[in-house]
Amino acid sequence: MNPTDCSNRIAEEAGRLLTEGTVDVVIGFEKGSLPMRSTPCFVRTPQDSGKLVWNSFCSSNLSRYLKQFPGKVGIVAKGCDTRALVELIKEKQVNRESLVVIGVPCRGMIDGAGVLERCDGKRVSDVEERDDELVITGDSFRITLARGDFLHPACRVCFTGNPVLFDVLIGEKVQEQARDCYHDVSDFESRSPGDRWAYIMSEMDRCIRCYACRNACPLCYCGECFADATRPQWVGRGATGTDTLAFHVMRSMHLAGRCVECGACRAACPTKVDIRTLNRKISSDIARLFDYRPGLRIDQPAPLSSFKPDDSEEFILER
Amino acid sequence: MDSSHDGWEPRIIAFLCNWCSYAGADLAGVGRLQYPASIRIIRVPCSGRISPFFILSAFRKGADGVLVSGCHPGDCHYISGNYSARRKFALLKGLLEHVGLEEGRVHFTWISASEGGKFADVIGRVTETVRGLGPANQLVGKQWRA
Amino acid sequence: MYYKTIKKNEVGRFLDGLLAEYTVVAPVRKNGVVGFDAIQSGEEAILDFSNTTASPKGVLMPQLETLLSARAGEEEAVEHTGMRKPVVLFGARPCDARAFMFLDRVFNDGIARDVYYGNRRDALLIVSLGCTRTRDTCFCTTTGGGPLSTQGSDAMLVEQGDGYTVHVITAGGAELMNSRGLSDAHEGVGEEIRKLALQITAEIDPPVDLSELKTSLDNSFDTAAWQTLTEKCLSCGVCTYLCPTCHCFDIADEDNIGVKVRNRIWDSCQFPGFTMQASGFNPRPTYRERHRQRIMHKFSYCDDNHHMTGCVGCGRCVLECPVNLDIRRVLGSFRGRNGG
Amino acid sequence: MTNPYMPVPMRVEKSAVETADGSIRTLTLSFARGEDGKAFSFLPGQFAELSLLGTGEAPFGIASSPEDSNLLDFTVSRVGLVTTELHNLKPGDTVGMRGSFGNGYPLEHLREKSILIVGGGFGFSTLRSFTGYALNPDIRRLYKDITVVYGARNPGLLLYRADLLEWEKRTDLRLEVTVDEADGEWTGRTGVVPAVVAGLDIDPRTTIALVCGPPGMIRFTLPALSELGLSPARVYLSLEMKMKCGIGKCGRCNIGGAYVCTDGPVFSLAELNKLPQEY
Repeated sequence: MNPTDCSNRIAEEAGRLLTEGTVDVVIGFEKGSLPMRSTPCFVRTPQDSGKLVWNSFCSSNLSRYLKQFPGKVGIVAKGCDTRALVELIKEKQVNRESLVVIGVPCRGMIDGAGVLERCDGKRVSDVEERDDELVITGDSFRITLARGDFLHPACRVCFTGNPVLFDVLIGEKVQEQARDCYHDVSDFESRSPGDRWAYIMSEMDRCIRCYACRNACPLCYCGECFADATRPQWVGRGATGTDTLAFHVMRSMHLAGRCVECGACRAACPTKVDIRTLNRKISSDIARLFDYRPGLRIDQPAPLSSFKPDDSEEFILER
Repeated sequence: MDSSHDGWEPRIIAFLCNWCSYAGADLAGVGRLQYPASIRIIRVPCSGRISPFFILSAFRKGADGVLVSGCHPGDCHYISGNYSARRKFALLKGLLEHVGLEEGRVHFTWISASEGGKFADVIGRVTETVRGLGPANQLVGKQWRA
Repeated sequence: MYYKTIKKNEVGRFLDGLLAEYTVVAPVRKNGVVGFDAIQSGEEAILDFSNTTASPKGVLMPQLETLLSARAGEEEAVEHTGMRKPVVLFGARPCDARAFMFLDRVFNDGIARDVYYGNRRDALLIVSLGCTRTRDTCFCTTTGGGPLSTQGSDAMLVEQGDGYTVHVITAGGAELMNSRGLSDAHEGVGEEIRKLALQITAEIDPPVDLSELKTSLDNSFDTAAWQTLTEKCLSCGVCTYLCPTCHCFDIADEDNIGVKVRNRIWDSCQFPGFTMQASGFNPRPTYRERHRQRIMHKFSYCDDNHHMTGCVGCGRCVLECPVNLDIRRVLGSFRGRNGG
Repeated sequence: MTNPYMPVPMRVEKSAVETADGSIRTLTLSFARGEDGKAFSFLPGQFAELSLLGTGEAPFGIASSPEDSNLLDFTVSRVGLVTTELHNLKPGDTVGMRGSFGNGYPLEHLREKSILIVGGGFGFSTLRSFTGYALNPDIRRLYKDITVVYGARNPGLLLYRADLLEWEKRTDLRLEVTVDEADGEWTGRTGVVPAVVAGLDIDPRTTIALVCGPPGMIRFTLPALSELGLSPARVYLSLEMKMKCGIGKCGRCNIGGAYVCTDGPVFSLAELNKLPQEY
């Protein structure tokens, strides 16, 4: 389904829900103020539902906003958004009955910054999506690019483009990719510890501790984050290499078995720090050791709040 | 980095669960078993109580190695404390090594109240491993800038 | 004020010359992200970029700066205010250079001069890189700047053909550019640059009258619009930490491995803890109050306290906001509104 | 160039518990170095930052009067990291101090006026400084009559008992102490501060009110004061905000364009009404 039809269907659906009073607000996307950007919006009247759009630039995870709306809420959600929803419901943060999920099958979201770089700084006036191509027109230039080359890293390995949970589905389901086997993690681990440490520390060096990764993450909803606590103060608050690494390691541990790999953290990061390698290492271990993938089934207990007598002991100091 | 470090004594933080490993350490002491004086024991109710914060904080404050020891799975005084700890440590150890922390800085083991000998043996082996690595400097807090 | 020239392929060697006497901070590309960093050799610096992701304010306001320290047992604390080795910030855009003029007012005026900022500032020379192309997020002309504005710069490079015209502006600039083998620019180059400035300025959206905006902002503090305008804000620190004029900081102490330190670190008015009181009361509890504070501080309070708008229109917050909350749209919705 | 972030060393002379539950203590500090003492001056209503390097810094109103020798009182309520460490200080220990900061009470405006001092709980510290200052013989004659209304949630939380007893006996000062809830041996007045204020009869043309206390008390005291006929220009409030630098740089303690640490902490109600209601 092309973006325009998709947008219209979503707008109709939202209009219907608001007119019937089934929901008080619909959380979705509207056209952004910059090319290749869609921005979250909160529609409360049927007349406003016309501004809802859907295209390949809706990379924010809208589940992040659910806790801001206590009443009955409609939410436009792609695959990874619904996986975050499953975890939020499992953790009793969101009540399924007060939700109407408008599911939208997703073929992966595009990182506009990458496209802009390919236009080497020239201004872009219009972007048209045609199946697997992007037609970019700007002042005195027009180029066609392959969509697949500009997907967000998380979307390249995504196997849940279709919503795992929805009340209404917009358009047909997409062809899913094969289940992700974390080749990037095993490749990274084949490098020497010293080499890995150097890479990680050079990435951490770019982190400015702005916490966009934490604040964009749907599953980072603590009232006071450990990073801001002072009694005790677990993590140094300066952007020195070791304290930054400690923050990201601890945040990843807090997301162990919960992170649905929507990539919203990396998409939000202004200096594009590769924090996903930490979360993906844990996700790969959880898949391997506990045969669990976050955000797929509400009834499946979270791995760190359950156990099996014969869990792996590969890490134990040998006898 | 020569591995001998001429008599440098590593400082290792040992989180011992009160019901098994701490009792095992006690047994080693009562039995006059010799083991290096490199460890600083912190007693905790259960290995399940250990949070990754403790381990990272220990390194940040200058520890050269961290050992976490609890009851053998099935013996936990709180039934499932070490079971959930086991999953948490499996992930944490994997993650720390993934980012490139030197092998041999973090150790997890199960020592029961009757295994005084094993306790002394583990402390000896962990100390040798850490001594071989030399002072830790990866996760230590670097406070000020010029 | 006079002009010299330098060929593009000579810039590397010129910077090596500076490296002998100065620490040189220049734009570098690391893992695909352009940012400012101290360079070891001339050719690390890049000059083909639109603007860096983060602003160069870290040169005078590091994300972490130790103010005081004392080893265990030492009574007297060491003040880390030592005189700084001279620094050249090379390749900053005119908007960033102008931002330092604003930061100077914050840290030098008022009841006390910030000695840490002051010592670094006295040792800094700024060689800016004029803009010959602009982005759709640039609005420097609205805030009193311009693509080839010399405000805040000691010298400015303007790309012309296969080289740069070096516009030497201050005595400090002259000190940098003299006796470094740069030949003088041809006659009439000043006029050329003025024409070029007009041509580039035309690319940028026409400026907005900020004094009229300040009045309507002052009258709109309690309007309901703030709620809907800021609802999508994540309360992260991207806009404040990338911003060249945002200067708020926190003072955080630590006592680690026998060393007590008092560090100054960046802070953001968008973080809840910024105004959280020990009693638990927070005058700015949600994204609405906090985002309003950022807008009011930059476009109203700074005019009252520093007689300069707290924004230079670099557009970083527009470009990098994770949810595309565009400050120009927020401001636009208040223009011509008489409040209420 | 002086470093505004460098504290001067102070010696703890005394650390006295003020409240029954031990949650509030008053530290009495002296200057460890004579020259710091000479260079230091302050007005009632000003504050200073107490500093423990390695733990942190926090702002506290100066509770003693500028006229008392060279000793400074700071009343500290144990609520966090720094305040807990301050409570652990023993006589002879050293602690850092930066300041004095802020504008203090408007002494010029108070001349030839009657002064109504209204304080609640922990907020009474700088009002104690002013009262002590005003009761000095050569200063007392500058003012007409002085009324002090001071309340706390319960008798155990009343501060500065010794001063209260001494002020009770004075004829040139009317003291009204009240508690929200009485307990066993409390024989004094019971009732909230705003109620006591409402019961006063003052000449609004010649009286100025100085008010400091928790938000709840202020919310109900201000209407009571206006009922007595006091115009906003005659009511001064000392506000509490989170502060870090104390010198108007770190950007966090503003109400509108005014920084509480430099333009305040004392504002007239008239000034506050012109500022956004965000405090």
